[in-house]
Amino acid sequence: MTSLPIVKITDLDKYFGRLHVLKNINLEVPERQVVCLIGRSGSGKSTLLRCINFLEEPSRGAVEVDGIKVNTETKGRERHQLIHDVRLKTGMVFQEFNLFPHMTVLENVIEGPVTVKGIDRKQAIELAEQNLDSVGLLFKKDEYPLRLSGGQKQRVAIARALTMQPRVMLFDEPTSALDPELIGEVLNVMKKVAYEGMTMIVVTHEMGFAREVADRVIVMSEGKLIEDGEPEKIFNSPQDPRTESLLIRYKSGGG
Amino acid sequence: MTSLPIVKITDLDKYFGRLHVLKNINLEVPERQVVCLIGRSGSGKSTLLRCINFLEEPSRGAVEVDGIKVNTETKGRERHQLIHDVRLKTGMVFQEFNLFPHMTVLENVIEGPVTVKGIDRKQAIELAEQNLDSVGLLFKKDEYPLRLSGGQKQRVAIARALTMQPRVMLFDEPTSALDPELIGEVLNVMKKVAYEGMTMIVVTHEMGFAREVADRVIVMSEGKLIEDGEPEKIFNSPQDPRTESLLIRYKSGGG
Amino acid sequence: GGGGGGAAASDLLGAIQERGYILVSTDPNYAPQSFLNTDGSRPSDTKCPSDALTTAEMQGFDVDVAIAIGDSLGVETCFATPSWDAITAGSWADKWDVSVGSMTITTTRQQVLDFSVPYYYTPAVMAVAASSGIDSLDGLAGQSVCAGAATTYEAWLNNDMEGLGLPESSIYASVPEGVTVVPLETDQECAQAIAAGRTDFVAYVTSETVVNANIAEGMPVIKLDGAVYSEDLAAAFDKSSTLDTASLRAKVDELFKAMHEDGRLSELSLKWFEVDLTVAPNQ
Amino acid sequence: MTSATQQEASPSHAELLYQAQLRKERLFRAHVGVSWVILLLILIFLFSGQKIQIGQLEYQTIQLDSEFILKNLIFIAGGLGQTLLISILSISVAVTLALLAALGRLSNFPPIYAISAFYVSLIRGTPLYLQIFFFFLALPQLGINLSGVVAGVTALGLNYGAYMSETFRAGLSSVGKGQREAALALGMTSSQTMRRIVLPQALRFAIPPMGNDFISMTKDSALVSATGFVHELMWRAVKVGRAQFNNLEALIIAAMFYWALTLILTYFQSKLETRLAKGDR
Amino acid sequence: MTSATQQEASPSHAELLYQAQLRKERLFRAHVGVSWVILLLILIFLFSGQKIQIGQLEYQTIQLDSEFILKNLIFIAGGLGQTLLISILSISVAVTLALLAALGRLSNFPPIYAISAFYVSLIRGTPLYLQIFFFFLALPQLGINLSGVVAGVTALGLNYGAYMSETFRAGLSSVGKGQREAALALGMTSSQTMRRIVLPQALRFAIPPMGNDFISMTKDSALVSATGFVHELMWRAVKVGRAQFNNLEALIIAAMFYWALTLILTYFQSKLETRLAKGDR
Ligand SMILES: Nc1ncnc2c1ncn2[C@@H]1O[C@H](COP(=O)(O)OP(=O)(O)OP(=O)(O)O)[C@@H](O)[C@H]1O
Ligand SMILES: Nc1ncnc2c1ncn2[C@@H]1O[C@H](COP(=O)(O)OP(=O)(O)OP(=O)(O)O)[C@@H](O)[C@H]1O
Ligand SMILES: [Mg+2]
Ligand SMILES: [Mg+2]
Repeated sequence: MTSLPIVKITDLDKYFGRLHVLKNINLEVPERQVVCLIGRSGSGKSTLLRCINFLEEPSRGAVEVDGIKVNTETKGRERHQLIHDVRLKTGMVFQEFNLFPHMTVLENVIEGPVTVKGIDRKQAIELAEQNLDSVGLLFKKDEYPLRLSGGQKQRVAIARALTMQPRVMLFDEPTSALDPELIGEVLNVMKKVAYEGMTMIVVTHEMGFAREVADRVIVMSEGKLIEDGEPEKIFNSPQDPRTESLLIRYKSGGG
Repeated sequence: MTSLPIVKITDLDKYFGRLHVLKNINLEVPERQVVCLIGRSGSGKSTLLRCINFLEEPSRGAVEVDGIKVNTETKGRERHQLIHDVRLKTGMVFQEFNLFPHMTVLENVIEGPVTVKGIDRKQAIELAEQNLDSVGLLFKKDEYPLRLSGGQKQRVAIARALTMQPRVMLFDEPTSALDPELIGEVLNVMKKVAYEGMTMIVVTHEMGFAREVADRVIVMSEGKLIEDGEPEKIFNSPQDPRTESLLIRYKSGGG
Repeated sequence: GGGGGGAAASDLLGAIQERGYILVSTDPNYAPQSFLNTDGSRPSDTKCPSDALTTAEMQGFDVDVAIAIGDSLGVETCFATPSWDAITAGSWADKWDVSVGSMTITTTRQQVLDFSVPYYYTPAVMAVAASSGIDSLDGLAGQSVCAGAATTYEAWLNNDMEGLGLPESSIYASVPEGVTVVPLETDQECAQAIAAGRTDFVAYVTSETVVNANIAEGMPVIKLDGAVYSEDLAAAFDKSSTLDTASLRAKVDELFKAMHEDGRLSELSLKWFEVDLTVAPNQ
Repeated sequence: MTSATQQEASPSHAELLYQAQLRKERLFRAHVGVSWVILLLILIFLFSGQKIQIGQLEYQTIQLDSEFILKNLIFIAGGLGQTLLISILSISVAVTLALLAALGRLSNFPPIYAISAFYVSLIRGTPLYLQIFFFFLALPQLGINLSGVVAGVTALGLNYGAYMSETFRAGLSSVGKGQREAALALGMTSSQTMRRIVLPQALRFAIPPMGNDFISMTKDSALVSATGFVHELMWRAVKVGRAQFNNLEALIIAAMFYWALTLILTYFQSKLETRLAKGDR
Repeated sequence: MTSATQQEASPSHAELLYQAQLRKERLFRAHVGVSWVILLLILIFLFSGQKIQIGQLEYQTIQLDSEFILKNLIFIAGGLGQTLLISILSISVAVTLALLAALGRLSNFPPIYAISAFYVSLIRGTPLYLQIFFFFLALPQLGINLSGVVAGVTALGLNYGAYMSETFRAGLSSVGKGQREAALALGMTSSQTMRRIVLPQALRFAIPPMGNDFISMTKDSALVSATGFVHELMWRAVKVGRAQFNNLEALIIAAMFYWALTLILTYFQSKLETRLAKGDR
């Protein structure tokens, strides 16, 4: 690993009630790396991702994003502020898009810059239009999300996250709620983002994408990182029998 | 075509406002046939399917299911009654599952037999349990839909439709809201239903399923049926250039 | 519900005698004229409709007068308690037979109601907050004065002689200059507002009996000497009744005259008011 | 397959079908309009004092004193301003309190939660009349002497605030978790998330019950006149009605103004509903 | 990667964290309970008649006449039955009408649609007081002579029905199209779909505003006593309060009963909410 880690997770544990969902996770992601996170349903992929921007509170351990470190000892106002800073450094794209239905596409995209960063509205619109253009949806800017196809919604969600100019993008199965036909357009946008040098952590079932774009694939199982390496290595010579069975499933399951 | 047509669509047109969505459709499906309907987004696949059980009112033309014929001339009470009869002959599985969230899995499945057919509750439960068992979800019968995975939801939806003992099953992209990992389980259930001799019309992007299970593939484009034939024929030597480009898309898009 | 109806007779008196009870409306907002007897319970052998009150559940001067009416007709007396508005508006739809509720005879009310002869007379007086230091009507010039909304007291304060509807001879004083009128729901609220320490107004006008009761209750008010006017209070009948009320009115008039004469009314007045209010003031 | 006997429908056919559809919608609206007019006429007839004969039976409809109505219309209308003023003031107080109470119910700081819940329970639990009475006649005993209007508006605002907070609570719970998370992930503070994302969506479901509250507030504002210094619509109607023994006529005059207010409010409500539903249909 | 310095947490550690979580929840509930008690004590203190001295200022809290309260408690309580009876009758009428009106608004038969809309508009547009007055004293002019209770219940039911129908309408529109379609596809008639699928889900959103209506109905039932033959809680309180110059005490007695009713209704409401939310969380 060549450059400084931009995301660093240390000794992270997460419980839901009695359920131990993440078990002593340690992970460093250097800048500009594209990491794909794979694993069975329920293995804790989403929870790990959501711990990075504190949509879930880790039960124990530290998360550091671009030098901002939050651990179990950080409390009160300071914690609040640091979590806010971490969220500014990270952009997230959800499986269910979560566009704001009461705002047009453009309003969705400028909402963050204007409300959170206090950027001038005009400037925000410029920035937003650039990003909408780069996901190929500038012509839909005045539509309401309801009128978009799933693929279009997801591309807007990506543009919305990008317009906040985050250091790291987190994707949680961004294509799995889409018709296969529409998956391609979203993956293409993600590729573009990756090639422009964004650090990305992507939970995905898209093996083609992982193979082609990822610098690194991490396999999760029952709350632990069981395998970690270059895509070719993981796909061609998995070390763990669980990885093997996972890959077989993907091959038979997908269309 | 060897046996009597169980679904027969004649000169069907459908408009949404000024938009001509289905253009003079003629189609016969014989009993026990499994038909896959493919086509680009917006080509009218869902609308055609929904015209068969009158979730959409055809603007013109006739639909006949198992001898019950409804056309533009059928009006008033008679039409009402006939549509009801048609719906009893057809079972539908939606992309978004549409399970009833306020009922448990078992309640979802017996709702139709008990409320619509007036079957004795005990008998309905027996029937429901058989069908839940055959989709592998008997152990979830007392859960609420919210607690199920997408694949499980869809299998319950299939069990719900089957428990009404329809003559024809209509599937509208039953796997496209699912994680690839979960698609397999639903396709397996659908295969099982097909092999038991059910007449099925399936809108799907799952080419593997079409190839393996379908007796016939129909390609739609801009509201018309542009190609119709055995899967091998359609996939290997498509006649229409639009079919060709559609198949290329599927190959590149899917995982 | 309701009273009348039932009988096929077209005469109210006949109907009352046939059904065996008379249904009297009264407003139990005022002690000692008419208020609830919270200790009384409904007798088991009563003829009163289930939603009407019986003589055991009500008490007061008006109540005793009403009972006397029932007794003289040889029927049981029962009470309905509609809002004062519903009584004074007329058009009772035969839901009760007569009002015995210290109603002042006014010319406007006479448009919709028929009145008996008066059964007693009360002077209207001005009560002032003890803390105000005011001791005469003139001292109230430019002040705010309270009265029950839509009462004769409010009409007098507003110099609305038509609304007041009393003969010149019963009016003894005119309103002080520049008075602001504050109408509250009932005159009871006027007294209570002063007792609660509100300073929106310094005085209120109402009947002497009410002021006496207020003072007896220990409210910090004093009564100004001299009545401002006098009211003739009578029983009332609905002009729009579908049954003929003439014979009942005649009976009630006859009874009141007899009770004035034989001192029964004076006795009741002394019992409830501790003064005799049954003599017309200008007599 | 039966052979396709018919070519694709000509564009004019599509147009015809579309026009037929539009015609149908226009017809529906027209029929509804006509039905309304008929209902209104029936209502007016009911109060016309007309005699009608059905077979043997003779009916007399309700007779109103039109002279009284004409004479007092203007006087009663004079209360409209006060009614509006009190309603607007009270509803502003109510909406503010309702919002605070609804948010308080989401708080995880126990005293805030308890105060919100206590407020809603106590105020919904006791009659508005007592509350007005309390502010007007009991608070002075504590040395707090509010004027009639202030006491009335405070009581009305507190009262409606408690009821409305329940409506808000239902609205807030109708907004999915994903919306909050998306906003937080963008770096919004919880108050920004509430203000910009959750509330506007919660309003969608809260609008019809809130419309109810606004509309009934216009009528409950009459209770404030019990404090003696407010002469709004109802007070004036009752006053002239009592004085001239035309309660029904007077109330009907007031009712006409209230109805007009309601129609205006309903109009804005449905505008707002459509607007908030924009992203929804 | 930093080397894993720590082995997987021991099971007892998971248990500890879980217990801590549970403790936190229990603590929250306890704190809320304590806060409630404190607020209640403050309320009681406010009416205790105690003198308090803060620096120079001397305050006297509100003094209640406890003798009056004891003497009249039972009498006022005697109105509870009537209050309950009228509330229950009226709410039944209201819910029925509300449902019909809300469904009418979905009808595509113009007269039905128009009647529903007209009903809601007219009734919401005019004061409840007029409506009761109308049913009791004006209808007899048309030969329809209703008893006090019947007139009152009819008016109250009509009135609340109109308001509630708006709440239902909002609830109905919150149920997705997919639910209706799934039911129709199963062969359900539209009335079965409504009854079995749409209504139960619509109720989820309608429950809190409906709770509001139930609760305020218990108080508005007092208006029926204006007709003269109904002696419920509020009527009794006002009459003994006025006659004996203890309005505040009398109203507070009534308020305590209303509050108790409200607490009971709220309890059932939250039970119902939890039940209807079963499939939802
Ligand atoms: N809010 C929650 N409360 C309780 N348990 C939860 C919660 N969220 C997730 N879990 C549980 O935590 C475990 C990990 O869930 P997570 O969503 O992280 O898995 P995942 O790997 O993302 O799975 P999938 O591929 O299905 O999205 C699962 O067992 C899940 O049931
Ligand atoms: N309710 C509606 N109102 C107006 N237009 C509609 C409606 N439903 C569908 N359409 C339009 O009809 C056309 C056909 O839609 P349909 O849903 O049948 O396509 P589809 O082949 O199922 O597409 P997809 O693969 O995206 O589901 C599209 O142009 C769509 O926009
Ligand atoms: Mg996940
Ligand atoms: Mg479709």
